[in-house]
Amino acid sequence: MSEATITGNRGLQLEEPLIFEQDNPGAAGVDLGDVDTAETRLGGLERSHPIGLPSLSEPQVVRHYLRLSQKNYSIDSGFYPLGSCTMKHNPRLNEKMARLPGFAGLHPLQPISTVQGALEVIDKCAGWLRELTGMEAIAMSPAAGAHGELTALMCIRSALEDRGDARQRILVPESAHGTNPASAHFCGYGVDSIPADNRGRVDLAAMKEKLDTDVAAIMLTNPNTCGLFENDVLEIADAIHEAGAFFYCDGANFNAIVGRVRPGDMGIDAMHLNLHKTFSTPHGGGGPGSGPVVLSADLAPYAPLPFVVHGPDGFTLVEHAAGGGAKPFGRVKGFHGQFGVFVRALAYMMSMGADGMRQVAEDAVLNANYLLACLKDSLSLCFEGPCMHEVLFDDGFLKDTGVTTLDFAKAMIDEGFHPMTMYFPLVVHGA
Amino acid sequence: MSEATITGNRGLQLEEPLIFEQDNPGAAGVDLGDVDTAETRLGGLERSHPIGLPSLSEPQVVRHYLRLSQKNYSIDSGFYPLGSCTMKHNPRLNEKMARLPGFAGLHPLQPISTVQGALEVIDKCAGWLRELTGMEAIAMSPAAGAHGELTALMCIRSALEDRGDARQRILVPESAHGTNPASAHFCGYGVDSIPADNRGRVDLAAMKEKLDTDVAAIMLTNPNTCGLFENDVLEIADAIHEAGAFFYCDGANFNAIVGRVRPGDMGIDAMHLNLHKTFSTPHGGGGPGSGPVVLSADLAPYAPLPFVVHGPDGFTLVEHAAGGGAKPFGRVKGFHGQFGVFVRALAYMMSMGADGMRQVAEDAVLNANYLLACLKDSLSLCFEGPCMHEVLFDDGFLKDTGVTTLDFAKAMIDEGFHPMTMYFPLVVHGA
Amino acid sequence: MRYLPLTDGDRRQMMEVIGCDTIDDLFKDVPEKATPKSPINLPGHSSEMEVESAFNAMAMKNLTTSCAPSFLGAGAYRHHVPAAVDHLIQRSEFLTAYTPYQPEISQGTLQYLFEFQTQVAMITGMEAANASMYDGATSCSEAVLMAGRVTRRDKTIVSGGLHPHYRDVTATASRFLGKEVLLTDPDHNGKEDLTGLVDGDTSSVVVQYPDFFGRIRDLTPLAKACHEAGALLVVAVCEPVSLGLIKPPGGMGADIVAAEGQSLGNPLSYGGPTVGLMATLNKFLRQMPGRLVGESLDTDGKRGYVLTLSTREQHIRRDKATSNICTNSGLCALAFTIHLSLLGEEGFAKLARLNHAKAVELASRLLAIDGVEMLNETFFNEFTVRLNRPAEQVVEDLAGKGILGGVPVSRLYPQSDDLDRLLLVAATETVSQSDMEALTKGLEEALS
Amino acid sequence: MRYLPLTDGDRRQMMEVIGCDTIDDLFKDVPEKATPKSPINLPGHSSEMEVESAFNAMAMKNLTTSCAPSFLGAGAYRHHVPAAVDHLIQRSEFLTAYTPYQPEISQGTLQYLFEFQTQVAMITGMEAANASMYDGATSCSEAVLMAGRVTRRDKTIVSGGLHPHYRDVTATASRFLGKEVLLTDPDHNGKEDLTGLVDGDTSSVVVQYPDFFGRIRDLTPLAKACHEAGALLVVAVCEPVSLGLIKPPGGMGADIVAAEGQSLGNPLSYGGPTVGLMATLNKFLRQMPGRLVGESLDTDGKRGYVLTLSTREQHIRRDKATSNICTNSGLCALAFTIHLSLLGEEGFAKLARLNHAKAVELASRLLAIDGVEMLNETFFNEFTVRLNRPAEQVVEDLAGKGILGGVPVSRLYPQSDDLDRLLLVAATETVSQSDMEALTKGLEEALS
Ligand SMILES: Cc1ncc(COP(=O)(O)O)c(C=O)c1O
Ligand SMILES: Cc1ncc(COP(=O)(O)O)c(C=O)c1O
Repeated sequence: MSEATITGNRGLQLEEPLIFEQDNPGAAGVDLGDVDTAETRLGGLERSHPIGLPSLSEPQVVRHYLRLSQKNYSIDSGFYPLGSCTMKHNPRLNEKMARLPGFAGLHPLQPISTVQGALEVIDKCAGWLRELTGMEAIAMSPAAGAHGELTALMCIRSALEDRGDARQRILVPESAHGTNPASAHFCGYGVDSIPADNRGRVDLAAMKEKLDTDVAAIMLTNPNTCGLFENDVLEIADAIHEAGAFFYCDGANFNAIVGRVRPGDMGIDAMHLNLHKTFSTPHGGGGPGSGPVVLSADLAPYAPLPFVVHGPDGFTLVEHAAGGGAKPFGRVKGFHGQFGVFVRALAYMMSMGADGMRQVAEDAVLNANYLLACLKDSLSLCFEGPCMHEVLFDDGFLKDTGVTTLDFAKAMIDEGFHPMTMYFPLVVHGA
Repeated sequence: MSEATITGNRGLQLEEPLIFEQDNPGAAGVDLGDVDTAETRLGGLERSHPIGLPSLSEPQVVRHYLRLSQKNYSIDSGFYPLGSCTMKHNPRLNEKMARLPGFAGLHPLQPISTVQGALEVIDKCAGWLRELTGMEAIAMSPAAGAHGELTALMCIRSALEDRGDARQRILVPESAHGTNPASAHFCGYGVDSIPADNRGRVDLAAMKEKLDTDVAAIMLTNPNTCGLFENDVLEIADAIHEAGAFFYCDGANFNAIVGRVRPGDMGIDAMHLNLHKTFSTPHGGGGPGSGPVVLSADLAPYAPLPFVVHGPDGFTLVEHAAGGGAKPFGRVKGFHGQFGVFVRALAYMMSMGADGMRQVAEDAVLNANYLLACLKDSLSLCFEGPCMHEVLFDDGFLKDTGVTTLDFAKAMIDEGFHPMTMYFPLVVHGA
Repeated sequence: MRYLPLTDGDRRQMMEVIGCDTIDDLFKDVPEKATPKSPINLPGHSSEMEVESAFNAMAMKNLTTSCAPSFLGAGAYRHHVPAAVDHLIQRSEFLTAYTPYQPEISQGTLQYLFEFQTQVAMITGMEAANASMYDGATSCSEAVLMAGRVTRRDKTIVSGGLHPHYRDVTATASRFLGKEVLLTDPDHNGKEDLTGLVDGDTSSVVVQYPDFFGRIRDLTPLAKACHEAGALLVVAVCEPVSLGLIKPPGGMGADIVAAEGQSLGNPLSYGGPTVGLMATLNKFLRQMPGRLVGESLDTDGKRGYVLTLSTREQHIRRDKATSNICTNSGLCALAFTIHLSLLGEEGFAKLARLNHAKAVELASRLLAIDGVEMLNETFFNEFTVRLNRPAEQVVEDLAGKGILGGVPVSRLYPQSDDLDRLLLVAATETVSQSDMEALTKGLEEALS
Repeated sequence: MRYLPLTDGDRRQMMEVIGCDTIDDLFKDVPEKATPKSPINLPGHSSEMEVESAFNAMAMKNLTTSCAPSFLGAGAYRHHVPAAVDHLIQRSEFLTAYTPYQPEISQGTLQYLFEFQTQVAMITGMEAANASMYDGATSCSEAVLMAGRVTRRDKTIVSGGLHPHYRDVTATASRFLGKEVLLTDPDHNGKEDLTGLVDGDTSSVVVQYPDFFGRIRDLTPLAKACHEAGALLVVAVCEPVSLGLIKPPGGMGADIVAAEGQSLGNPLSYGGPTVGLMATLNKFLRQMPGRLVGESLDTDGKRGYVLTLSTREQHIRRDKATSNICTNSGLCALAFTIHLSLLGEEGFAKLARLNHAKAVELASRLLAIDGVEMLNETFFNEFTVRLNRPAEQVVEDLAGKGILGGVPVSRLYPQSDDLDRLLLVAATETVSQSDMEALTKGLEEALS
């Protein structure tokens, strides 16, 4: 099995050069007739040089991308024991629904009278998410989790500025995902890191110490990236609110509590949701995602444009600052958000129902604790359980074996698994 | 790379047990509510024992079949240097068209007024095939090539019996595909084998020797399974017709001449077409196919039911012996043939057009002759070229090397190719 | 042209290597006289967009069951197929694979066919099944020929409750082989008793279960009569979903089951392609037509799947083969298998119960209409009613209102006055309450 | 529930291993007070069939460009996407793959992203491109921030020919960072000259090409002015198909190109998800946001692809990163790449010519109508006309006739009397002769 072959292939494992290396000028994967361009209106700006794009027939292109796909692992191939990034089943029903011509063929600027069904989808999806989180309002347009974080902070900043409160800092736990401090920075804030305690939670005392009137918000991930529920969450919320700051929650791990615990009951003011995690839309090798932000009543007026409202004549899309109570801080994305992702997420929520969503959380937590129980004697557990959606081990068990965490990851690949998350969170040894 | 792993997996190469071995009673891949079956009308014949079907959730089923798929080679993976079975690009457009709700959702027994578009597809597809073959009529219902052979022979037998001519034998060249003699047998005929000459063609003299008034037909494959055009085809046709017999042609290799040569110009009375070969519909790992039979004017009246006719009020489907000139010999399949395959084949023909179909033949023949030129010094060529759609080598070049044809095939697999056809045709050494 | 990888430059270069001047040189074996004088009278190539719009236009001319209330059955049934099925069967490695003659690189196809065979044997209650036939009708016809090989007898008795297409296909195939086929009269009254007809010359008796008119009958007495006379009982099944609820033919003494598999995993697609199922007892396996996949071990002792008992088949045995079948319905078999795997034990039973419940409800609604009379005492998801007007006209009236109201028996038995007021009505899980209301209302209007 | 592999039996067994009695034990860290008192007020789970019919019903309430004559553009364009594209991007190994952090088992994603980057750089005429942004508007906004990092200046001048959404997104993002943004007036008359505004504080100038109103302008003078002042020229492109026919921004001195990629490979999908393109010069690479795939060699000397220059990114650099972007638009980028690969050099150029020819034809048809006045001298596949009535009402009238007649400029610039009779009209290759006739007729009626 290990001798080299002439082609480099080995049975079903096929080599594949770059598409640029397969250029065959004169071939084409589309048929477009010759075009009469006697009259042009280009102002003399015709392209003068060839671009250099490779030319291939349809079967060649199909084969190329098929072969590339075969070099990927995926959720349909097997298990991803990842922390933080919820990788779950991506139902095919969702894909089918998103491709209905009545959705996929809609232009974002059609007259509102011609897109009532689309606005209904957005409104329904928003309604489910609000109810599941127990929150007042939702901004649907952010394109991914990080984008949602930024949007949430922009709401917070707008609310603070609206009351003339120019706070400059955000508290971010050490164990936070990298997007948290980055989003804080891109909202114009300074980042203040807060340490974890020896239980893998935010060090409450340390946090209180940093909390002053210059703090605009805390960005807490709950369940956190150590896989633990921040059981001081209510104390944290109280302290934050007392200091006049806002409580932002990173909802990337919402899967562990969806249907069982509502952010609205934990004193949270804003939280982003990754529809491409908890709500089953495909990760797609890195997107597209969708990161709606749920908001408390205090922050709701500042939500960005556009948003859907339900009037007597059906749905309307508010695309411009309209007066009334709304004080939208602006716009974070072209058009109206990741509509195709909303369709998928709504199809998932309707399929699972309230009972199914709750079962999702319970099963995820059960699975993680089961792994904890099965592996705790072989690997080195970082924190006592119960854990939530994930369980964290460090590399203690590899000490003096000459085997590194990376070796361990490669062995997992050999065994047909995607490796665990390794570079993160920064609070444990071996990451 | 060659050490065993614990799971049996190796990176992206994943083991997969039978679905029956993954049974998890209580799981289900569908959600169907509980059903009120207070009232039943089953006459006391309720099933009393469980069936024993395995129970799995949707993600488990998806993963199972995904993993199985990864153990297959396919035309989208690479090249099939097969003789006889034309494996060509299967355009995705065809799949999309066949799945339009206006086609995929049609019941075969809807009122004719509600399926005019479907009958138009059948009629158009039939029209293209008749024009490409230059033949009078076509029977669309056979489900595959072998089924088409049998249908053609049934037409021939019916025509002969109609004129009171109870012939009993069919001439079949040695090199013929196995379905030919089998079809002859299932039409109630005896099979008389005719040898090839040293040019790889039917031995004309030997054929004439066997030709008498007991011969109902010859089943000639042209281009034949040695990859050669039967250049005596007109003499063969004349001799056959002179003897009062019919000339059936196996059209499995039509790809080599489509758009350039018409069976109708070669004295052929009946020929089947494999839509899953020449006409680009997927092989599907062994079906479904479609094997329409084109017929000469003499045989046309005997074509089986049903068939489409175009009247003043649109299309009609003749499903029962109707009088007039038609003397259908019966029915060979439930309903109206492989409609979904017709959609695909028509989409292909319309895409390629008359010019494209001709180019298909020319490119296929060019490719085969190019391989002949490149390989003739390395392998042992059976017959001088030019060849048609395929080129035949025997195992002479392996003599005294200790390497068998099978070894050679396995080496091709290692190099990422599907092996050539090996077991067939029986006229060469090494098959 | 988008499907062709060669360019004119490639072609010129290749001709140089070959040593020919024009492409015509390569066609020199084609006799002059056989070369067409006039060019082929067909349009030139088209873009994808053009082809798509032509097909969209044709598709729009049809009234599809995807949008209309539909009660059509008679051998083809609309069921809800989970989206995962169609996705998986479209994977290139399944869709565009060749026949699995090369097991090293066809384990995907071979394993699913093995699973398919096992599932078919399970639901029919038989010991073994093949890797598929073209459809139910051809499977039935092949079963009769197979019975002839097993019994070495030539006479077949075909029930009047068998689907007319199955009857025609079976009779046609047998006729060309000089076999005797006794076609009994359409059994719309459910009075048929074939036990008395079975004799020492009888090779097989063919019945449908549930029958064409929807009835479910205990086949045990007939099986007993067959076996006592040395004949085989062939049972045709048009609606495999029924087997989730009623006794399997195997449990009542069937020797061969020939079934249509469309209901599971496959769209109606105007009647084809679908998948024929064939199951039998181990002792008859060597006379079975079609491909068969078996489990085996490779040289490393690893389990694998291969085509087996190929000496039955045409590519080895030629005119001595058990059938001429080659290409069959692999991909439709895959759809069947995936759908059944998604259903699982409980889902399959539930689906069947749901179908039955819908039909029971529909029956009680229709019987409340003046001019509708029920013929069946028993049924699964389809039954026959007698109307006060010719059924074909009623169905046309309903079609005019966008309702696909059932199959008039006269569509399949056209020349019989007895039958022309009979309507076959089916209700699957896809029928909604509002569909039933639409039909009820439509029928009331059409019959009053 | 069909998506959940665990059964109640599994759950009980697992709890035993864990040593807990109820699932609530595992949630004991959730404070009592944070546990909802009332159950969540949402329906229970639904079958696939139920969900499907709910969505079908919603989809049917929309008038889709798939069925209606459509002339909508303004940053989103309907193009014909070959069927192969959607098939390939739905392959599980692409669709359901994770972010390619693990190169050993992500070579498929990494190689296509590498190809994507290369293609984007090629068509824009730039030296390098990243692995995608969310969309054109966010890409534009990020480009401005990137320019700020490169130039260490804070002022941005935004053209009145830039898409209003791009303007809003850019201004919003900059505002929170305390950067100055000069938004010039809507440039519907095409009179704008920004060269005079560029000064020593200017970080970047942002223009669109072709601009929001459809005009194509030579950007060389503006680039020169920028470079002389030490500023960067950011060029936004909303319709990448135009780049098959007109000079690339790179050829005219652009420093950063921020584009919308939807036109290639991606459906309109009511505006999202799409794919943002970002291309720049090698010297600015370390300030670029987003992922970047590079070519590398493995220990055996075999070529492979890996995420590179990650020290720009949030997961390494946290608050010092060049952007907070993480998940981007991988799969839409794949669709873009496959579509462009199918087109190839010649196909891409032809597609662009075809678009232009359609727009030229449409323009001449519309100008023949009383009450229509053309604003553009130049355009690619979209132009602006002034009507004799408010465009929004005209578009409503047309929609009533099933025609999607264009985008009223007032939809994006609502409070301006100047603009309310302006209509943006686009014609792509999907527009047929009969579509044009429908629009012409509809407009004649609406304007008379
Ligand atoms: C904890 C956490 N927060 C935020 C994010 C960012 O989400 P996205 O990648 O959708 O921008 C992720 C995922 O990558 C995450 O795991
Ligand atoms: C020469 C020839 N004839 C007939 C057939 C039979 O066609 P089918 O497999 O469609 O029944 C084949 C293909 O298998 C063939 O190659």
